[in-house]
Amino acid sequence: MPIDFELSEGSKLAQAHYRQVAVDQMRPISRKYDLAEHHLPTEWVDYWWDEGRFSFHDKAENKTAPNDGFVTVCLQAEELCWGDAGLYLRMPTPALGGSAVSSAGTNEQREQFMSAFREKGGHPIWGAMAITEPQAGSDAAAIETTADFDADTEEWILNGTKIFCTAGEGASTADGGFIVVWATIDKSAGRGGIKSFVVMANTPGMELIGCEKKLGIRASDTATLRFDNCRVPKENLLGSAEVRKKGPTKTGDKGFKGAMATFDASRPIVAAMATGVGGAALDFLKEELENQGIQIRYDTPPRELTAIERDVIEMEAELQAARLLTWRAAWMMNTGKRNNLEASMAKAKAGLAVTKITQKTVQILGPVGYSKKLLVEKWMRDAKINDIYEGTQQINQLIVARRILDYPSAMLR
Amino acid sequence: MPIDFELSEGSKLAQAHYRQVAVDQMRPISRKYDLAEHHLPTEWVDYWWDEGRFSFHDKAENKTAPNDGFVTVCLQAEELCWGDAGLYLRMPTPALGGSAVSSAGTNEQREQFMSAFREKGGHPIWGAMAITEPQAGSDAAAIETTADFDADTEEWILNGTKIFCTAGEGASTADGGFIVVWATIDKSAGRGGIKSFVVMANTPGMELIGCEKKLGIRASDTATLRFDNCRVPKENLLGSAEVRKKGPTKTGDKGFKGAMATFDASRPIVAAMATGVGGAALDFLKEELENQGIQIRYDTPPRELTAIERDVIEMEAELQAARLLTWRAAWMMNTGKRNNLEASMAKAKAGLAVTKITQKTVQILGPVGYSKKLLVEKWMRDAKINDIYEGTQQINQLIVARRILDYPSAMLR
Amino acid sequence: MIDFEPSEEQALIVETVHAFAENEIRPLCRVADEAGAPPKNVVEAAHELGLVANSLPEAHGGGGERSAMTGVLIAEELAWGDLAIALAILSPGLLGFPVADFGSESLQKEILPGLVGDAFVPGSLAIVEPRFDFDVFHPQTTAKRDGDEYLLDGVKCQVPWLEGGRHVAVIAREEAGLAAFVLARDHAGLQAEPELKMGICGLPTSEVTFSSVRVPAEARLSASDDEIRQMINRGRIALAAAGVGTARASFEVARDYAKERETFGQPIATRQAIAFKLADMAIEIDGARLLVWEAAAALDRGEDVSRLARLAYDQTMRIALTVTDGAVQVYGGHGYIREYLPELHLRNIAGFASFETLALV
Amino acid sequence: MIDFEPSEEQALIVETVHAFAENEIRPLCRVADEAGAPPKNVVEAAHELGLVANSLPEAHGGGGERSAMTGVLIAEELAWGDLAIALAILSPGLLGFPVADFGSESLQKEILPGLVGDAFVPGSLAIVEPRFDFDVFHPQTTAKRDGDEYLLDGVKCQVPWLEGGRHVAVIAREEAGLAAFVLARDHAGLQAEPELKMGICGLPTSEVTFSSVRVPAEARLSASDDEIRQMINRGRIALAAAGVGTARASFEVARDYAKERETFGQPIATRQAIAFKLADMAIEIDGARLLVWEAAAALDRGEDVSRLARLAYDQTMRIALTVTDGAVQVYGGHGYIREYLPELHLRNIAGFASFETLALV
Repeated sequence: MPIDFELSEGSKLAQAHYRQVAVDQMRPISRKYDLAEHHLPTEWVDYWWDEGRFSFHDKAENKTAPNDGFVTVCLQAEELCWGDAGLYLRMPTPALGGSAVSSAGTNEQREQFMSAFREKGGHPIWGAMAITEPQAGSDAAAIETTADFDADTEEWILNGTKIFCTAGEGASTADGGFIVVWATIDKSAGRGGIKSFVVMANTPGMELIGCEKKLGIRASDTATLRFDNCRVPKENLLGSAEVRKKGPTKTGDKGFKGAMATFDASRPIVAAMATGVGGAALDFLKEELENQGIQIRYDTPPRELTAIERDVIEMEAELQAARLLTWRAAWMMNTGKRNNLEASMAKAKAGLAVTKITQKTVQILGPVGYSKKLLVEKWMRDAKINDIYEGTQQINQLIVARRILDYPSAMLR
Repeated sequence: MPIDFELSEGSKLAQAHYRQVAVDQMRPISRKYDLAEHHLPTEWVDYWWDEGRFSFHDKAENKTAPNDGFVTVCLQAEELCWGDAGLYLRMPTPALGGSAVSSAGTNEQREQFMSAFREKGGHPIWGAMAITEPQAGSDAAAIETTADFDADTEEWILNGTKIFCTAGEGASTADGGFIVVWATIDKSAGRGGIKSFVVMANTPGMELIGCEKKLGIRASDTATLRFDNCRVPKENLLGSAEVRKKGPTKTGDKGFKGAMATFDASRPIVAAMATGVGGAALDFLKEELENQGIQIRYDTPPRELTAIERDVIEMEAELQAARLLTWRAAWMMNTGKRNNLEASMAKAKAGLAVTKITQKTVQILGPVGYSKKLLVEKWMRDAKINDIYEGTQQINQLIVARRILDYPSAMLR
Repeated sequence: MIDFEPSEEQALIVETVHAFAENEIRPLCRVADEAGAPPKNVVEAAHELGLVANSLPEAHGGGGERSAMTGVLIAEELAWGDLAIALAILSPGLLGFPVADFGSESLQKEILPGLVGDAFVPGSLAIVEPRFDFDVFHPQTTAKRDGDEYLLDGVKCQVPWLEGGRHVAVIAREEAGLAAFVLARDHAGLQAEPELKMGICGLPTSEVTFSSVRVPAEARLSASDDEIRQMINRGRIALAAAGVGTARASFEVARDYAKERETFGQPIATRQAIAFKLADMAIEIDGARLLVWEAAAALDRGEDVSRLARLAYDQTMRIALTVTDGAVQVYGGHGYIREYLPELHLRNIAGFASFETLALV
Repeated sequence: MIDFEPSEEQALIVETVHAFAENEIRPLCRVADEAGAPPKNVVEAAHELGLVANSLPEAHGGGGERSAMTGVLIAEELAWGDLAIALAILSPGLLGFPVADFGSESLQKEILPGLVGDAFVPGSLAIVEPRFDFDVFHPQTTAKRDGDEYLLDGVKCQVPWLEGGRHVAVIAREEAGLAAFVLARDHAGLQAEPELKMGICGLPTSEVTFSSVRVPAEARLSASDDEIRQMINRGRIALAAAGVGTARASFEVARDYAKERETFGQPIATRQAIAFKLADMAIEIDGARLLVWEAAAALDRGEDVSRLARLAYDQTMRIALTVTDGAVQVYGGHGYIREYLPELHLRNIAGFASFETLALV
């Protein structure tokens, strides 16, 4: 295949479909659930559970299926976050928990934990992943939550506190959902001792402490969870229980690296979410300018443009660069290439680009940009999360830097 | 005294005087000595030696003397670098070598080395300072040039190589001038062993290897010097020969810190030089725009401006912020306040601001900005040195960071 | 002669206001933001300091010591505590200064004593209009002379509208240029709708509609077009000072957090990416402050400060956004949570593109 | 379907050109810069690779394989070696492509065989004019019809003017819009003055004055206003690719230097300030390259690429300046010395604001 920038027919269909979902289902309630923080967006959750999750396949059933799967996943994320990033994160899906089960679990585990998300009917459920701890931040290796094996009952006993668990309220309280919890089974082994465990919703010993009040994505439940002698069956461990001690080779923390590899898949999606929010702001701005009779003159030299024209052109270039970097990282997933570097590049670029784009849009629109009458101010607040979660801007720069310099993490932190 | 931004009468006179010198003496030969790299700019050197260095005092003799001395020094640097930064650095003056003698020398040393610069007549001479070594870069503590004491002759014997020695050609070859050379008298003492020595021009054992071909400031002689058993009298050591070993207290490297303190005085001057070059570009640009009938509308909201107007306003703000930070650091020198933090702030800001201002000016002026028919492209090349010498951008950020965080250098490097 | 040291009197004022900001304002900034109004007792306590009253004319009970330089020093310190509460505290000046400078004797008698009295009485100034291309010097709100009266028509937004306020000043376009009027908030034809904004939520504001509002000729201030422009420049300088204060607050919390928070066994402040970001913040804040001071000094010398006010305001807007956004980054995940200050600072600063004249010096 | 992998044939071309750039171009870039001309043997050796000839029509001896995508891949690799030499090598396209696309049969016969022959024959295209507000779509050089002839008047600058060149294409304003002409470099009334520029010194250029130059009607290419615009877009995309190549070269030398250079006993690349700067460079270079590729793909699909070419060009100009300036910083004092590459890259990139159509794909 030569270099090609045309989406496949299937991808185009998906793109158009999810844009329509965004317009019909999300935008009308976008402000409502920004204001009603911590309220379940029932309309949206029910829509997605009952119809949304099947709607594209239903619609596309007679068409060619998209054969560039991961690019299409990114398009879905982009379009739905163009609709509302908070609602997107509140969708009843396996989310990051699902990615972990998919990539590190056995076939039996995939069947056991994921099938409920594929079946029609039932009530909405969520998957989630719990990594961050109050003292650990982006330093995943510093995890203090413990998992001890009780040989008598063949159960793992989890103890610790997790914060910043996206979808953690839904996943911990709606029967059938689950949370993948990172914990150490051997502190002395450092990263090598870190494993992940599936904890089903409402497992005794797991307590939902509450949800964060946030700058943006207020429709998303960012939970704090406490694990107090929370017991899960032996089979809920993802991957092997073997602890590899840190040795002179790089393979010492293979299990941990495996867990981190989940991010290689999730970062392009997060980058796509970012370009969705950035696109929402930029599309709105351009439409508003057009309504005012302001045309962007792409054929005029930069030094002849108005300040707004130059801003818009720069914003478009920044957004498109982020989008193409995202597609590249997604395309690599499709083709089985290792995309660790490219995923972090996409995430770093998209997070920063849309932070700036949405801030600039607020500024350009002046008083109306700052007012809650429009959604522009919300997009600015929502966009900022992309610079922070799934590895801050700085963490992703660090990953990129290590890769381009060919430095192990010990040489650059 | 309350907060005041009006220059004193004396300062204003100096400002106007040096602007005139820049216009009359420097600008006409600016391109000539940019092209004729490594040629002595005779017109300028002779003018300065014979008239320039006395001209302001002659002119101002019946007026109030400026009582804000260091601000006036900065104004001189700014105006003359508005004329030509390369020629400014080629002026026959004691320069940084003089600062070192002034701050670390005895009265006798000041008299011995500096008097020739104050006397009328004679031929032009230069002072210089030699710190950097091929392997050391900004890491002044890593100096490898040695000074060994010969008790028999009571001389110091210098061995080593120095690079990036501004005015080093003039100072090493014109009889009567001198170079202050940093060397270690005890490598085991680290910074504590570093001392500075005055080496008179044409001292045997000091060899001028050559001058660098540079991006800009081509009229300035940036020399490489080799010291091969170069002997200087005992009295040419500035400060004490006592070596303070690094101890648990911070005072272990007092001598070194004393030497570094020279930079607290020189950095505001370098910052002023930077604003001079930046001002040259910005003044030219504004004049050019005015000639084209383009008025900068300061009372129009940013989102209504043309791209050029907004650029110019931002450039003006950046330049003025740099200038005011520079004046603050200079004013602190006058009033005897410690200005280590503020000097580095001014230097960091000015270097970066004028790099951007001059680059933007080249871009805005398009083909004429890039052509050697005008001086704009030269100002861009000249400006960049301010981001590099006297501590790169990064070194000054480091100094500022340590101060605001109250971290010793070991905690942040 | 160049001098960067506040006078002894100014230094004392700064010290007092800073202590107030630290002890009274800062602890309640989150409460004010979530409640959508400033804490009443804080605003009243600030009023007792006489920060605005000191600058109003002695003839009407004020201190008679108007100084833009002192004004910017105060604005920075108050905003260091919290921008929204600072603007609430300074709001009497929005009405008091225009009336003191350009009001008729009777208007001054009617309004100024209230502003300097024992109780806190907020002021309002209506300038901004709800359009993306709003230009402060070209409002679409119109004033038409009709016999002994003026007819006002138009819509204003971001008008500070605190509880207990009685009058509002408004800038409109007359045929000859800009004109300013003062009228009662309950004047017939004037309608105020509370607004929701991204930030400065602790300062209640309204969208104010003027539908064929009739005011007597004496409601018109004597300010000429040029004088109103200078008034707006005063606003820009005051706001820029408040922006510097907000940025400084943001920098300081980020710095302190960076020294406390550890990853890989080291405070994050020991990493260059964080340390250099903090260094840049410190440099840019100082640079912007000096631009503000220079503009204030020029104001006090009575010069046209259009250019200097623009430089100071734009620079502050730019650097304050970089600083507050950077502080969110330094805080990482916690920067996004409404328990910590960076997100509040970022939201407050994000509005600077339209904060025309939410304060005056 | 989205795909980011060059075809096998393209990959082979990239490999070949990269090897050429590494072994032949890069070692001589400093020499070319100081000499003000490209090394003759390098340009000739490059000509033997047929990089331009392959894209010219088969009917006149070319390879007939025109592809903007292949063109940008080549331009990036050549410019990775050196921008000025790359532009010299590509210069036959400046004349060849317009003539191939829009020249009369006789003009094609006159010019194209020379460009694809054994010897290297450079081309020239005169577009830019020496004014700060020059707009490529509104040249002040005019073409007036006068019977069977055209009268050309105006001044062009930054016209590639290599030794051995015979013809120059020129863009002028006709009443109806843009028009392009081809004439001999020694045509009466045409005067060329060598120029000095800050950078790309290895590409000799001239200021070319047209004083009442009379050319026959067949000297006018058939290109319409729209077609000339698209030609200029082709130039922007080609140049953007070259900018990406320059930035990549700058990034790579900075990265390597940062790993070698030690301070305080550690490579400077281990410091976050340096490492993050390098990471940002890598990210931005890749982002800009993808914009260039997207624009090239659209060109090959025959679309109007005004918007995409603008995005790609502006983004490249921005990020390449940041990258090359950053590389100078990484090098510290050595970055300022003409012994090392960063200052050369910075000077070359600084001209991108006016490098309209110094190359075509």
